[in-house]
Amino acid sequence: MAILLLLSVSALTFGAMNVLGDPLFNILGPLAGDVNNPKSAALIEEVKVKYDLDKPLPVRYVKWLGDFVTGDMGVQFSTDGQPPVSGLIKERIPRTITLLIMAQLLAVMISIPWAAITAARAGKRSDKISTMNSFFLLAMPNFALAILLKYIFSLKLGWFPLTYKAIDPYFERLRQIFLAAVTIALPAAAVYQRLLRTDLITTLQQDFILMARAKGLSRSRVIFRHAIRPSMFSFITVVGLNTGGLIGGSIVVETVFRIPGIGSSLVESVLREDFPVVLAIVMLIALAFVIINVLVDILYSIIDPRVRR
Amino acid sequence: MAGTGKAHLRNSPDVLLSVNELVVEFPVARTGLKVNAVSGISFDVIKGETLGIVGESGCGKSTTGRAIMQLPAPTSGSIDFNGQELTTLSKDDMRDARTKIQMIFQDPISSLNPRRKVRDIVLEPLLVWKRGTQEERDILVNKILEDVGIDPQRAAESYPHQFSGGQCQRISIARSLVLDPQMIICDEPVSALDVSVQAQVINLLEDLKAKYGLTLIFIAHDLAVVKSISDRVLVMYLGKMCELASSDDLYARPSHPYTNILVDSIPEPDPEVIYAPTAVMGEPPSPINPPAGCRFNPRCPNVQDRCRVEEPEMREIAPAHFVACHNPLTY
Amino acid sequence: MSEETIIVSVSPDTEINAAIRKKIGWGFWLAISWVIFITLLAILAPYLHLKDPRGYFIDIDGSGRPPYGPSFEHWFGTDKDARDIFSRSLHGARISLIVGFSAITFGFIVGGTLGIIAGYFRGWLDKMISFTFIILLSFPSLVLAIMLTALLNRSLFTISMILGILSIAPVGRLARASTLQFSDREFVLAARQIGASDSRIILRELLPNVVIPMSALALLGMAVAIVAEGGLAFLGLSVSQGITWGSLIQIGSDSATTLEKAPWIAFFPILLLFLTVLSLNFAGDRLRSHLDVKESSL
Amino acid sequence: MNDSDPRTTTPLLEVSDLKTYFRTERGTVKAVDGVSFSLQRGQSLGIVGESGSGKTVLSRSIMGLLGRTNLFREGSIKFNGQELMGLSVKEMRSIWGQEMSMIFQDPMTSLNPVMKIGRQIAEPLMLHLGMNKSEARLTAEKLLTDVRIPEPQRRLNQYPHELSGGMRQRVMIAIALACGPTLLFADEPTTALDVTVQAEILQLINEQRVDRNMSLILVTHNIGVVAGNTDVIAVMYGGKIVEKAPTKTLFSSYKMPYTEALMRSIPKLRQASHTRLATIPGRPPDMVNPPLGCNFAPRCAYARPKCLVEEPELTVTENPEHVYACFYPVGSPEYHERKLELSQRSDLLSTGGQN
Repeated sequence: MAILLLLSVSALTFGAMNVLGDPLFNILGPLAGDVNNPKSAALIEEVKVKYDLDKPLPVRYVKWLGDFVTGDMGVQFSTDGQPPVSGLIKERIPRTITLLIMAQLLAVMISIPWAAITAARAGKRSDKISTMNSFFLLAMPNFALAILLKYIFSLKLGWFPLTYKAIDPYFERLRQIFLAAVTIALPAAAVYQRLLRTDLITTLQQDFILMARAKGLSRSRVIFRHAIRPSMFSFITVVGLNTGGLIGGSIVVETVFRIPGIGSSLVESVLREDFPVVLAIVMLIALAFVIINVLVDILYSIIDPRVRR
Repeated sequence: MAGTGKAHLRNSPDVLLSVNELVVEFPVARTGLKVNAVSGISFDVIKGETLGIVGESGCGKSTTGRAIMQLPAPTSGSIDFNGQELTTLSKDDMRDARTKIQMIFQDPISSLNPRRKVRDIVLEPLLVWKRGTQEERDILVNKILEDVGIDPQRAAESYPHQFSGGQCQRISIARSLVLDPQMIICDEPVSALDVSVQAQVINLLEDLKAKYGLTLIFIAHDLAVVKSISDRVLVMYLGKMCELASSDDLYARPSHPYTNILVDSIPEPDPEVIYAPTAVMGEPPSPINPPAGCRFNPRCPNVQDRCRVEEPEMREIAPAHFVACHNPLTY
Repeated sequence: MSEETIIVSVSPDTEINAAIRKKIGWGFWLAISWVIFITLLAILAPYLHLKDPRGYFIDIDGSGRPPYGPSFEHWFGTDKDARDIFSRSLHGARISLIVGFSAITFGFIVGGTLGIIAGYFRGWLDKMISFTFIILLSFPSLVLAIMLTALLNRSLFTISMILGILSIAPVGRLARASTLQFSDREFVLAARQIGASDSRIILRELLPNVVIPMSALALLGMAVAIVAEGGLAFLGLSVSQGITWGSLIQIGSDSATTLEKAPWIAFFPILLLFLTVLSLNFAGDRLRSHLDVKESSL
Repeated sequence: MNDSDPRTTTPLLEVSDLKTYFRTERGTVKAVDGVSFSLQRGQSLGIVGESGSGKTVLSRSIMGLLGRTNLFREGSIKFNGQELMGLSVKEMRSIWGQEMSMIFQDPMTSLNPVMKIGRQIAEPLMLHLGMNKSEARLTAEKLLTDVRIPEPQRRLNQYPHELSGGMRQRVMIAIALACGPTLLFADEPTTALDVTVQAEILQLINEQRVDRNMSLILVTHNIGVVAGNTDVIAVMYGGKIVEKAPTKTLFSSYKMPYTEALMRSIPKLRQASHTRLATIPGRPPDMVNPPLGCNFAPRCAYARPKCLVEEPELTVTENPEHVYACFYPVGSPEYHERKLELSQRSDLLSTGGQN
C-alpha cells in the first residue's frame, strides 16, 4: 500500500511537472519556440538529447526514478556550473530537518502540559482564557507570526540574530533557527493542545476514570496514569500528519528568517523556474511525508493494545 | 440442540412467509475470516400470526430479520413471501416487495432522520411510491398518526428529538404502516424503552395488529416480552435454531437445555419465586469459529459425546413443539 | 489546583443531557458581523472614494520622505512609494476573499460529492476515491500549491482552483466519514425498506445530515484558503496582477530596515488578515460545537 | 460520640434529606430531591427507578463521586457515624476503594483499555493497603480466583479487550472488592450483559456480600433483578424515594400507585401470552420543572385535586420498615372508589363500541 502510494505520488508529480510545464521552455527561455531559426533548432535538439526530452514520458519517468533512488537528482537547469541538485539538497537539508525537529519537539513539549492543565479545569476561567489564546495563535498566519516575532525579538529586543550565516558558529546558527522553530511550533502547539484537551475531557468522562477515582487514587495519578495514555492516540496521529503543515510552515519561515533550507530553495527555484530542483524537492517532501504517515500508523499500533494483534 | 432441519415447517395455504435454510455470513475485515451470523435457519409464519424470535446478543436474530428484507441479502437460502421468492428478485421488484414487509428498529431515535419533520417522515413512503392525491395522503397520514397516538398537528411542526423515545417508536410504527404492509418485522422495538413505556408500545402493537390485520415477527432478547406478544417463539443460539413452540408451551415445558437456562435465568419480579438459575458454563463462543456438532455443546450441562460431533435436527417431540437436541429435557 | 476540578460526567440520566444544550452565543454573531463588514468593504472598495490604491502621495511640502506613518490623511500610513495602505488593504481584501470563497466552494462541490458517493456506495468506488484523497494528502498543502503555481499561470482563476484542489481531500474525507456514519443509522435502513431509490436516499436523507455539520467546516476552510493565499502571495507566488494582503505584508517586511522603521506597512494588513481569519475560525468553531451538541442530544 | 462505639449502635449508612441539583443552561435539574434512608451493616438495598428517576445520581452523590462544577449538594450522609457531607476530596479518597466501592454498568468502558488487568487490580491494594508489587500481584490473583475467573495468572497480563463482557464484569467486581469495603454500590451491574451471564454475576455479587459481610446498594431499572437479591427495596420516581419496604412486603403489599403501575406493566413469564399489560400514560417528569404536587400525579390514575397541589410526605405503614409517599395509597377508600369508577368507565367504553 505504502509503496503503491509512493509510486503514484512520484508518477503524478513527475507527470504534472512534464505535462503542465514545458521543460524545454524552462531551459532555453524564448529560444524554445524559435524552431525556424536553424541555430536555435540545433540547440533545441541538443538540449532534448541532453535532458532526455526526446524520449516518451513513461521512459523518462522510469529513468528518472532509477536515478532518483540512487541519489542522482539531475542537474539544475537554469545555471551552468552549479552543483547537481543532490549537492544542493545535501547542503541544505540538515538545516530544515533541524528546524522541523526543533519545532515539533517544542510543540509537543508545550502542548501536553498545557492540555493536561486546561482539561482538568475545563469550563473554568483559566480554560476559557487559554482557549482564546489558542484561537489567536491559530488565526495568525505563519508568515505574519514570523514577521511579528522577528520584529519583536530580533529587531527590537535583539535577542536573536537577524540572518543565518553558514559560517557562523554552531550555537549562533541554532539561535537563529530557534526563533524560526518557535514560529512554527506555537500554532502547532495550539492545534495539539486543543485536540489533546478535547480527547482528555472525553476520557475524563469515561466510566473507567470514575472507577479509578472510586478506587481512591489521587488526582494526578488519575490524570497521568489513567487518562493521558488512552487520550494520546489521535494526538500522535495528528502530530504525525501535521508534519506536512510544519513543512509548509518551514517554507514560509525559512524565507522570512532567511534560512537557506529546503523550503526557501523550493521558493527560489520556483521563481527561477528551475524544474529539476522543484521536482526533486517536491518529491522528497512528499516521500518523506508518506513515510512519516506509515511510521505513525506503526507507532499507533504499538501504543494501543487494542489495535495490536 | 442448536441445529438445522425443516421438520417444523408447515404445509398450509395460509403460510405468508417461509424461510428455508437461511445462511448469512459476513467477511471480517482484512483477515479473510467470516462471521457465521446465521447458519441454516428455516421457519414459517402464517397470516395473522406473531412469531417471536429470541436469543442472546450475537445469536443472529436481528440478522435474520434484516436478511428477510434483503438488507443485506443472505448468503444462501430461500425466502418465500406470499409465493414470491425474495432472494432472486431484481432490485426494482425487491423495492416493490419491501412495501409489503416493513421493519421497526431498536433505537427509536436513530431510526428517524433528525433533520426532517415527523409528519414528513411518515408521509415519505407515500411520496416515494406516489400513492394517492395529496388530499388522500394527508387524510391517511393523519389517521395513522392518530392510531399510534401521536397528535398530527404536533407532528407537522416538530422534529424527532422533540419527542420521547416511546413516542419516536410510535412514529416509526406509523411510518411502517402507511404503505399498508402485510407483515411487520419488529427488531428489538422495546428494548431501549423504560418499562412503563415498553408496555404502551407492546399494547399498541397488539392493537394495530388486530386493526390492520398484520402478521408480526417480533425479535427481542427479553424472553418475557417475546412470550407476552407472540403466538409461537423460536429460540436461537449462535446462528442456529434450538426450539420452536407455542409461547405458553415453550415456557411451561422448555425442552432444549438452552431454552431451559434462558427461562431460568430471567429474574422474575417476584420474591416468592426462588431465583436459582441453572449453572451455565462460560459465555457464547465466537461466531467466527463456532464449535462442531451442536453449537451449544461447550456450555450444555447435559452434553454427551454425540453432541460434539453430530448436529441435531429439528424434530417434533410433542404436537407443534419442535426442538433440535439429541436428548431433550421434557417429553 | 484543588482536587475537585476533575470533571466527571453527570450524564447517566437523559434529562440532564437534554438540559445541557448550548446557545450559540454573541461571540458568533460578532465574528460573523466582522466577516460581513470586511466583505462589504471589499466589494464596495471601488465606490468608496478611497485614495487610488496605485497612486503616489508624495508629500512635497513636508520635510520627510516616504514611508509616512499613520495620520489623518493616511489612516494606515503609506509605503515606501507613498501609496496609501488603507486603500490598498481594502482593495487587497477583494482578491483574498474571492480566492477564499471560490476555493472552498470548489472544494465543497467536488470533495463533498466524491465523499458522499464513496461513503454511500462503498466497495471499489470508495477504495478508488479514498486512494485519490490519500494521494492528494501526501503532499503538504503548501508544497502542492507551490508546485501547481509553478506550473500554471497565476491568474485569479487558477489560484482559486489550486486552493480549491487542496481542499478536496480534507472536505471529501469528512463528507465520506459522516456519510458512513449516517448510512449506518437506522433511518437510512428505514428509507431503503420503504423502497426509496439510492438518489432519493442520498438527496433527502443523507445530504441534509452531512451538509449542515459541514457548514461549520466551510467557514474554517475559507479561513484556511485565505491564509494559504496569503502565504502564496507573501512568497510572490499568488495572483500576479493586483494587490492582496499577502503581497502587502511582503512589501512591508522585505527588508529588516523597512520592518524596523515602518512597521505599519506590514502590520495593518496583518491586522486585517488576522481579524478576518480569527472571525472565520471562531464562527466556524462555535457553529461546529453548536451543531455537535445538538447532534449528540438527539 | 466517643464513649459509645458507633459501629454497633448506628446504621452503616444514614442518608437524610439529600439533595443533588445540577445547574444547567436550561435551569436547575433536581436530580435527587430530598432522599432519606438508612442501611444496616450487611444489609442489601435495591434502588429501582426508570431512566431519569435520579437513582444513579443518588448513588454517586452518596459516594461523592460527582464533579463539583455546577453541582449543588445538601443534606447529611453519615457513614459509620462519620459525616461525609463537606469532606474534601482528599479526605474522601481514603474512604473510596477502602470503605466504599462501586461497580459500574458497562464493563466495556469501566476498565482502562490500555492498562493490564493485573495493574488495575493491584493499584488500590498498593495505594490503600501499602502492599508491594509482588504481594499485590498475589492478592490480585487470589481475588480473580474469588470471582471465579479461570486461569487467573494468565488473565493478570491481559488487557480488558481480550476478555468477554462477563469476565470484564468479574474483574470489576474483583477491583471493587480488593480492599475489603464495607459498602458496595452496584450501578446497573448487569444491564449490559446477556441474561445467562447476568444470572451468574448477580449470584457472585450476592455470594461475596454474604462472605464478606458487606452492605450492598444495587441500583437498577429491572425490578426482577432486585426481587431475588435484596433485603429492602426503595422505589425512586422524579428524584425522590416514593416507596421503600422490605422486598417481600413491597411485592405483596405495595402502597404507591406508581409501584403498582410499574409492577403491572412488566410482562411476566408466568402470565399467558397476549395478557394485556397495564400501562402508565405519559412520560416521567421534567426535573427542571417538576410538577407542583406529587411528581407522579400527572400520570396517576388515582390522583385527586389535592395531589396536584400538595406534596405527600413519606408515611409509615403498620410495618415500620415500610414507608410510602401518597395521599391515597393502594387500599385506601379513595383508591377503591376511583378504581370502581375506572372499571365502570372501561365497561361503558367497551359496550359503547369505542376502541
